[in-house]
Amino acid sequence: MRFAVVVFPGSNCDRDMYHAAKDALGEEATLVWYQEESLAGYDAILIPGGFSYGDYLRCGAMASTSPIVRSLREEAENGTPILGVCNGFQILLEAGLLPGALLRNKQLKFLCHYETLIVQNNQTQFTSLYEENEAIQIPIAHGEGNYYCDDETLQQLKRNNQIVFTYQNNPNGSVSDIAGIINEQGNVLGMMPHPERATESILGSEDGLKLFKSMLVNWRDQYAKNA
Amino acid sequence: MLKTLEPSPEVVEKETHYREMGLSDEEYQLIKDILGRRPNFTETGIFSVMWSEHCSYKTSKPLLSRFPTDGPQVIQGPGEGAGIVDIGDGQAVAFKIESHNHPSAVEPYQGAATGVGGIIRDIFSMGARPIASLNSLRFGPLTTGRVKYLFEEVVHGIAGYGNCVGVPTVGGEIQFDPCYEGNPLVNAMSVGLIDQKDIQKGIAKGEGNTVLYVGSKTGRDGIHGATFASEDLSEDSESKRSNVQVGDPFMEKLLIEACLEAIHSDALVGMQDMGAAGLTSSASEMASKAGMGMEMNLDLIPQREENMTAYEMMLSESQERMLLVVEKGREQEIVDIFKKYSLDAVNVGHVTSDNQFRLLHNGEVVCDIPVDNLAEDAPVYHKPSKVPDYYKTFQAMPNYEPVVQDTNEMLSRLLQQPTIASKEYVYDQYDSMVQANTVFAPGSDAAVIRIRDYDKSIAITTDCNSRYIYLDPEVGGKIAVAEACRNIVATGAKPLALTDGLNFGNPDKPEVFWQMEKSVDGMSQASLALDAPVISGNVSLYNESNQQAIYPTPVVGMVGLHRSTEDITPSTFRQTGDVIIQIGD
Amino acid sequence: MINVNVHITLKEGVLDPEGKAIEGSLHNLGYEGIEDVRVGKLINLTFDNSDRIEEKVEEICRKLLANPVIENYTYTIEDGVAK
Amino acid sequence: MINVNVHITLKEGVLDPEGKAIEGSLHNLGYEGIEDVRVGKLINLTFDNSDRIEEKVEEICRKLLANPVIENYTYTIEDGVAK
Ligand SMILES: Nc1ncnc2c1ncn2[C@@H]1O[C@H](COP(=O)(O)OP(=O)(O)O)[C@@H](O)[C@H]1O
Repeated sequence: MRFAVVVFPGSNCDRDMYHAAKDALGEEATLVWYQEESLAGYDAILIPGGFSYGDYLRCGAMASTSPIVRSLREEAENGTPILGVCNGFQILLEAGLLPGALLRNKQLKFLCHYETLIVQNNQTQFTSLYEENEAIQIPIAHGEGNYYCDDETLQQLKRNNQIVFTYQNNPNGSVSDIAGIINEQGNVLGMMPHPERATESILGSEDGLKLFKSMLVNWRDQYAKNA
Repeated sequence: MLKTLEPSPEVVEKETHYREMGLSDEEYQLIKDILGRRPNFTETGIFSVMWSEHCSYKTSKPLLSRFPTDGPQVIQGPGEGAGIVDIGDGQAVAFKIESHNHPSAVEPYQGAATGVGGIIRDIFSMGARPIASLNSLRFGPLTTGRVKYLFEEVVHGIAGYGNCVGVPTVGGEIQFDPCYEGNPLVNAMSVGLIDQKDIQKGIAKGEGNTVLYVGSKTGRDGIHGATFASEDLSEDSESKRSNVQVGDPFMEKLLIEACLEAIHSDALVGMQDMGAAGLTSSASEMASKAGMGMEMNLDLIPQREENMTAYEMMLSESQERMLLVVEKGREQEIVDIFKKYSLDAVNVGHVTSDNQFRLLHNGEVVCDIPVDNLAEDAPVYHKPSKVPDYYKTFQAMPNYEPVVQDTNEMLSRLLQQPTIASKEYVYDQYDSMVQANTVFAPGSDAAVIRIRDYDKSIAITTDCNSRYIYLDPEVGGKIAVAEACRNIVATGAKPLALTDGLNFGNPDKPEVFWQMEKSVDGMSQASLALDAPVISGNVSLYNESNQQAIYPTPVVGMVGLHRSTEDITPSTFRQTGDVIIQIGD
Repeated sequence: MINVNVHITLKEGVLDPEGKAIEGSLHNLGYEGIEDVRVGKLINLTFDNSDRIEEKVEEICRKLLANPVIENYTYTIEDGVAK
Repeated sequence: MINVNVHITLKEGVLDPEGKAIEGSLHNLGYEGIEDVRVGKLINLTFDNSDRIEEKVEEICRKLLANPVIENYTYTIEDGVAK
């Protein structure tokens, strides 16, 4: 499986994402600089965390206007799996590929520690190896992870089962404890916690690895079907 | 073109403007002797920053030479941007600690943020990728609004900058004591990983080679900051607040990536960050170390503000700037690397063979001084030292044996002391896991970072109990080094080397100088005995407010190596029923 | 030189943690009678010509400066022509 | 109800990295002729009475809202009385 890791100026979890795909999962991964035109030909696209453009103006806002995002939209349309983590999630929201927005954490502080997430939806290509309602340990590291959307959008997310991860103990004020959501089509997942930091036992948890493994398993199934 | 009226060389001398810049009468005379004429205003400023304590260590040099600095593990001892130790497999770690006390007292967020940024630049300018940050903080008691504000903003500043540049902040220490009320301490340490073959030096070799300026434009930020950092904090420093520079961690992140790409080009000859005394120190030190001279045209310096004078440009402390020396004719190769990151690399001068530091501005030579005298010949002072009265009084007192009736109550009271209590409030705000190598985040005796692709890891800690050092600087200095070693060993690692951040009061006071001397002696003895040589460090003097000196606070930053990640030992109880053993007494 | 001031405010109903924190601090400092605090952004743009300025500013606000999911914007051009 | 708008801007000469980054993005988006971008804060305070309002606002700005080391402030009270 071929993963693309999109690197924006100021991304800083790009290598972590790369190693998760390449070393922990054992698949192919390529760092793709944001000035490149196309993301075609990859089996999955990873948008890493960090501080693209220094998080100035609004997190993810400036990155979402870069040319490569046009290609990202096309791939989203085509059904290519796309995972945005932390700043990557913020970029997907700013680009309109997922609904809602992220506000500053309610205590106005950056927070970095392990959180317990509940897998709300294990029927996605990102979460199929988790049990339903499984509690997993994944670190968070963000200052603006307070998910917000209006009521209508929230009802829609719930109706369509688009809420994939919730926090057991809401750390930042997110609406409905939301930690991660998926688009209606089911191929674009955005989440604040960092699964790529929880892919090796030496780092404290392997619970994030299952997410990447789910992507791999589903890609293989898809591949077998198409073959 | 507006021409700013600067005092003429005659007026600088007659009205003793050099004193305002921090030069003594004797130092001014020495400069005149060196030049064989009166220095102009710009040259006076340039000498004043290079000969400040911050850049020249003129007071502390005699003490620093007492530190043991050798060992088979040492690749680079004190002298360069950072020290470097061997960790096997052709790899090395570079590390250093640096203070940003006075800027943080004045504008805590930016002071702390730019402190972090500055030390990180020291690391990647050697060619090392920064892999961990630590900090050592001192504040007054958390009882006044001002102290709470300083504490919160310093922590925000460290988090704001460190998190953005993507270097995990993995440890540190904080102590609260009334002696730091008017003069908080903010020391930041950075650790970088490097392949030994990639080690860069800040050196300007090769006549005719090109000097490139990279990074943020030069503004009037922190002008005279370097001398300011060496002055006693007084009431009127409030009005100097606009001196403080603002950091741009986004720019720093771009610089890290671009510079670490540039080191792989053999067109790059040398690289140094513009730290204290900005362009002046980076340019003159690079030339002097190479035994060369340098000529720069200040009209070409990227400027953020209009009508900047030569003096302002040379003394500006604008952040996130680097100076590179590149092989003549191959500039474009390096320029292209920076362009990828949307950074301009501007040709501002060239290396000369005449050992002069020459600057042109608006078609005139505004500075022409022998570079070695500037960079290396600052006077060295041997200050008088005197045993303080308090020390004699304390030594004469009988040992204190606390009587504890209710151990539970006593334990709970101790744990409520801010200095002892959990620091989770602080380190929760730091991204301690970015780069996905953090084995032990803050909360452990020492932080542990694994070295990816190898079965090894490093342990890092900062330590200093300044109350012990105040009570007995020599014994306290030993304790500081020993504590750092214990924290390293407790994680299963062997200490490799240390960096020291010497924070003291006014060294002109013989009692303060005595504290410096004795603690350096104590640290040296422990460092020698425990085979953890000193490979880098920083000196911050004049930490006083209202004439009251802080406790002597020589912070120890130490790095150790685990031969295998199997050796990593946690400091928490694991299982009920496990046996608890106490070692030592 | 044209001076454009863009004011960006959070939409009604969107939680403003920073505003709430300031409100709390003001109460702690003893200021009474403050009913609400909202924090927004002020972005000052200097243009070197006025060519299609309003159209440009409108577009810049929509495309980059404000996020329509949570924010409103208004602006003044040059000498305070409100819009 | 008294409506107070406080504008907080960076002092001249102080680096504004956020403004610089926005400026760069606008250039990349193809907008020409933008010479400078500066970012500040807009703080809206709602008071329930006008008692000593100007004095209070002045004090609040100085003590809490603006950082006098690097920021300037101006404000308008109610119906736009500039100060
Ligand atoms: N300023 C700080 N930044 C990051 N971590 C810190 C800081 N201060 C303390 N810590 C972390 O908190 C933990 C406890 O620190 P401290 O109370 O100094 O304990 P100890 O005496 O065991 O070193 C350590 O892991 C330390 O790294």
